[in-house]
Amino acid sequence: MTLDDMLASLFPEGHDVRNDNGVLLGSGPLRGGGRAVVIGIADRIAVGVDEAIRLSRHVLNAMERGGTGPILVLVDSDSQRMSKRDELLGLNEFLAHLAKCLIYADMQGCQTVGLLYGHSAAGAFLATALATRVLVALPGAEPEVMDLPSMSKVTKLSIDVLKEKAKSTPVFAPGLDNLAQTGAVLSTWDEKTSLAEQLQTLLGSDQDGGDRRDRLGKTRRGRPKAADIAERVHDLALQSK
Amino acid sequence: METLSYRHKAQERAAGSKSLAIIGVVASGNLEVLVERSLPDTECQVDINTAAEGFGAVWEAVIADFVERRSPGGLRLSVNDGGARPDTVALRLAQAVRLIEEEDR
Amino acid sequence: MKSWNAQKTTLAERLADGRRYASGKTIEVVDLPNFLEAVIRPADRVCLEGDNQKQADVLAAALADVDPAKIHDLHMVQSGVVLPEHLDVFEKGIARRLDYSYSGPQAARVARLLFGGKIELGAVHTYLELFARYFVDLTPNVALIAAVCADRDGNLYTGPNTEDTPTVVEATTFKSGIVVAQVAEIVDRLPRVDIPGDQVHFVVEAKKPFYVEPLFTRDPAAITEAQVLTAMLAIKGLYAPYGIRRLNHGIGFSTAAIELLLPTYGEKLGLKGSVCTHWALNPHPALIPAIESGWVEQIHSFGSEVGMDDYIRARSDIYFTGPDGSLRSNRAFCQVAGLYACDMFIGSTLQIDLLGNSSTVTTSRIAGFGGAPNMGSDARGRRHPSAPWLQAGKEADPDGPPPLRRGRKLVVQIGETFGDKNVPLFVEKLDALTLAEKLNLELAPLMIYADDVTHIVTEEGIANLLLCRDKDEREQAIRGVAGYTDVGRGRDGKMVRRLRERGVIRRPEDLGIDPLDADRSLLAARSIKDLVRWSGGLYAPPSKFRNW
Amino acid sequence: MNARKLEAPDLSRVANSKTVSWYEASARQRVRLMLDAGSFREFIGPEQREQSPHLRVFDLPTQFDDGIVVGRGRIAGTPIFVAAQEGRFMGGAFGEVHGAKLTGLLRAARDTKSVPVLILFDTGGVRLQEANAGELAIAEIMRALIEARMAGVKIVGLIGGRAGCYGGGGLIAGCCSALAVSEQGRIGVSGPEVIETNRGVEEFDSRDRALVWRTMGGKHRRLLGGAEAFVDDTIQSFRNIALSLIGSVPSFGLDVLKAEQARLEERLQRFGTCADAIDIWRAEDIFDAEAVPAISSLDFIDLANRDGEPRYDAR
Repeated sequence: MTLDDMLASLFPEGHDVRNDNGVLLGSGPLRGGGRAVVIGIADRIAVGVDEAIRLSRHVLNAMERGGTGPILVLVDSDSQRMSKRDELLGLNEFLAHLAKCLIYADMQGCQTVGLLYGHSAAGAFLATALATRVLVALPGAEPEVMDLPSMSKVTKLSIDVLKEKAKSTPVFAPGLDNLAQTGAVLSTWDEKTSLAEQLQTLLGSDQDGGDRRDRLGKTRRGRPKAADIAERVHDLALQSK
Repeated sequence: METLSYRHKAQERAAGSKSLAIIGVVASGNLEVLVERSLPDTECQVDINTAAEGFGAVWEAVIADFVERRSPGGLRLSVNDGGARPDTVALRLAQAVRLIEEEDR
Repeated sequence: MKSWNAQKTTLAERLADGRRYASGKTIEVVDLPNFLEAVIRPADRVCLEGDNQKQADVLAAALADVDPAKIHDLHMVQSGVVLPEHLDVFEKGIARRLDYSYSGPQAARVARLLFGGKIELGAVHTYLELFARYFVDLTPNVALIAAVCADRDGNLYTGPNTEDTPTVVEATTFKSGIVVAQVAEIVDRLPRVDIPGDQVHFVVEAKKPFYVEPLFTRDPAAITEAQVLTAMLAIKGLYAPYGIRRLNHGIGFSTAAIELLLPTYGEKLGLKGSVCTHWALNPHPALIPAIESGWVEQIHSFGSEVGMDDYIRARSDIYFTGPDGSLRSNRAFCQVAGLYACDMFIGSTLQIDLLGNSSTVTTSRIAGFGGAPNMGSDARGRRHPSAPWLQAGKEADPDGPPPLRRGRKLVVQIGETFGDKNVPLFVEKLDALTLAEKLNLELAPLMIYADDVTHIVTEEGIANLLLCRDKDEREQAIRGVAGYTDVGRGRDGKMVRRLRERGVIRRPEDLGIDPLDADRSLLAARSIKDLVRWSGGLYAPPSKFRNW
Repeated sequence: MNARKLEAPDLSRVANSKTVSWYEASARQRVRLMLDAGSFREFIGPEQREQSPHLRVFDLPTQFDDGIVVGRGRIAGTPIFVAAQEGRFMGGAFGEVHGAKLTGLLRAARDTKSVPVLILFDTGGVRLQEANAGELAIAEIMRALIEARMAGVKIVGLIGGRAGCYGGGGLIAGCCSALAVSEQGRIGVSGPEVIETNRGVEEFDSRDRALVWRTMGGKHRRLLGGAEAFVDDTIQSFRNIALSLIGSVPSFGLDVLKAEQARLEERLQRFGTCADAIDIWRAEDIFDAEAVPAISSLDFIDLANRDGEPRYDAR
């Protein structure tokens, strides 16, 4: 699905989302009333300091205006921009700041929804799609924490061997199904029906702000231990004096 | 990965009263030893999980010497090994015993 | 009529051919290949200067760039085969025969080219032997050398890394050979003259310093507890009882650990002033804390070490320096010092056999010797006495009449029973022997011969081979410190116990050392940054050693 | 600087927080020596053997605590939660269990609404062999961390280990209330080798360690504002700074985020065209910018403070 098609299906009444060299900023009217703030990354660009600062500015502007509508984060990105300049300028702070803005907004009542419609990886993934309350995907999305060639280089295992191992566990290999099993992606939307409607259903159903991804990962058998370990530590910590 | 286990009679109970100690780290050429006071006073067990396969004879020799020199009675030692050299293994085992024998501060 | 000055005539011809590319004595870098084709003749003996530290890298690149149709069958006579270009000349057919001393990074490629017949090997030498042969039967026709700067007359400042240059120039220029020097720049006035201009025929302004490998820098952060333990054993079990004042150290981490333990552990043992006062040693950064703590009286060096120049300059009471203040090193003299004027050599190796022979070659690598065997051998020509030398002689031959008894240099091999990638230090058969068989060499490339080795130190203890009375004792003494290697586990327990009772083998506990006390906190410096601090900011380590 | 003042280390084998290097210490040593003696209680300690279930797929050895120590203790009497990564086990990387322990700790801190958290970072980022679980763990940690801060909890990150603080670790660090870093400490997203592999050695020579440190190291991060405090490489210094930072950071909210936005925008505007850290330091009016990497920790702390007290209200 192209960006334009996706936006048209999300906002059939029109929108003011602009793609400026891969940085998506704007808003659009919701089916159930009100407007959604939209930020995002398009055209599979890498997310560096210059991109991140614009996205966080857009979120903060919405917060300053006292907005309470949802924030939609559309993602088709590369990984973080791997460059001397970005590291020199403190890319970790820019990405963390963007994530913080999204999480803060969500906790202040601006539900955040990530929509992964293409690729994403590593630090860019963390600062955008994974910093939302719920993440959904379109068919064909390609999340990739770590690419197999890089993994092959570090583990000194051939790509074929890695692919073979990936059949027994979703825990390391790239791909939408694997990420869904570990609990990162709540659901994959149907691109044949109205995205606006699916968004409305999602917004209506998800009222609880708690992070349920580890429970989801356990149910889907992608992350057998995370939820239980986190809960045990949580309980021990609260009991301890 | 290879799993090895050795049980020995020890001449004496390891000193001290601590029930647990841990030393080392699992890294290339290094290992961690978790030591627990959980066996009868004259028993000693060493369980090993190692990345380097086929060195059973060396482990056996290292552990026999260790039990003879340190008399770690009552101790169960569990090893996660990242392919450490035998002298490093011997050193960590000895350090683990010394650590559990120390009084709590 | 026989000409008695044919060499001078040829020299004059070559100089005339070379001057076509020169302005005065100066050659441009771009003209180098043409120039070299003009002054070098097929089958010449050529010394391309380079050892384990400095490299005439620009000249090496130019030589590898000459036309093999014009220049071929050269006989390379040089200390080091270190740069890729040193072997490119063989691959391209520019050179055919090789006599050398050290290769390091190129050791595997040397082996491949030997097997492939691209190199016709004369011999692998120690530094001193090769230098000696420069004056007997391997005198270069052409020497391509490296210096820091030159003046218009060809006077050279070779700087702290003078190393082999005076030796190479001496042999070449005074036997009617041609000397070509690469320098970083041509200046009006040199800091000092290391090589007089009338011994230098041509100078190339390379516009960059010659390459120097920081080979003698050991990061204290990489020293292990086991190395600290072996260092403690060496200090308490060898340095103290023999009272070793004049010595040389190898470049390994175990000896770096010794250097770093002197101001801490050595101080505690009260050894300051009675050991480790005079050295034949490169400017090891790891020795800075001992120097700053007042342990060291003087040091003569084979070469310099990257980043140590300012420190050396500020410590001229310790080092040999010129009127300009910078270090003057000289490999030949320092090797002689290590051979004749030191009471101890201690260094690491890769393999030791049951007799005590040791070697650093493996079947796929021919690393050469460098200078270790010069230092690590008993000097049979030595005549002056010293306490450690006499003591060692007495241990080897307790019944001989003292006035007729030779002393012995202490030649110590130090290492851990397992090295890198858990490869055992002790073996039944050296790879050097396998290699010799494979290559049909008359001699296996041994670093230190068994009859020169006096002690072996590992984390398990010290074996004093001087006290062994027969081959069996010697073998069991070696097995007795070989830890859990196959060789170590093959020991005769009873015999090892007897050797220990006699003090032939000494365990840490026999020396009052608890292996659990061997902690990195004993090191006077635990990082390169600590060394910089000890030096008062004078030591400037190369970037690859920094974490700041 | 007088080298002769440098004392030979104590020969006693009792390590103490004044002399032990943070960089060299293990995660457990750091925790033990930085907290009040005997005060530490670990949650899911190594004896529970909660190890990674995934490493065996790759025939790799596990560690009993999966490379992270979490628990509760006191620092100068103040109760705190603490998490310490072991940088030598798989580069301190986040795996499923490793990450979940920190998530659970932060969620507990959130529920207490008060107990501060110290995170002793030492990590290369996501653990490759369980990349999806590790990435998600980081996302969950970031969420839990912000929830805790919004509930009034102060979270201080301490960075000075061998592995530095890279990848997702760098993002988590950026979410903390305040950071303290030593000279050896490095903070970033893409590590030096990653940049070199992806962009070539001309872009970044990972073996040029001086370049690595002046681009990502502790001194640069402090001067740039990426860390609030710079400390000497001893456990004692980290303990002192942790205590002081817990006392000095304000609560979290929209004003903080706006201040951070302004702070980062200003940084881009002032230094966005700088090619190297030295250009940035020069632009910050540091008199002898070239000398910054070489000066001692104490001199550097003076220099950094002269340049302006760090602000605590913009992270």
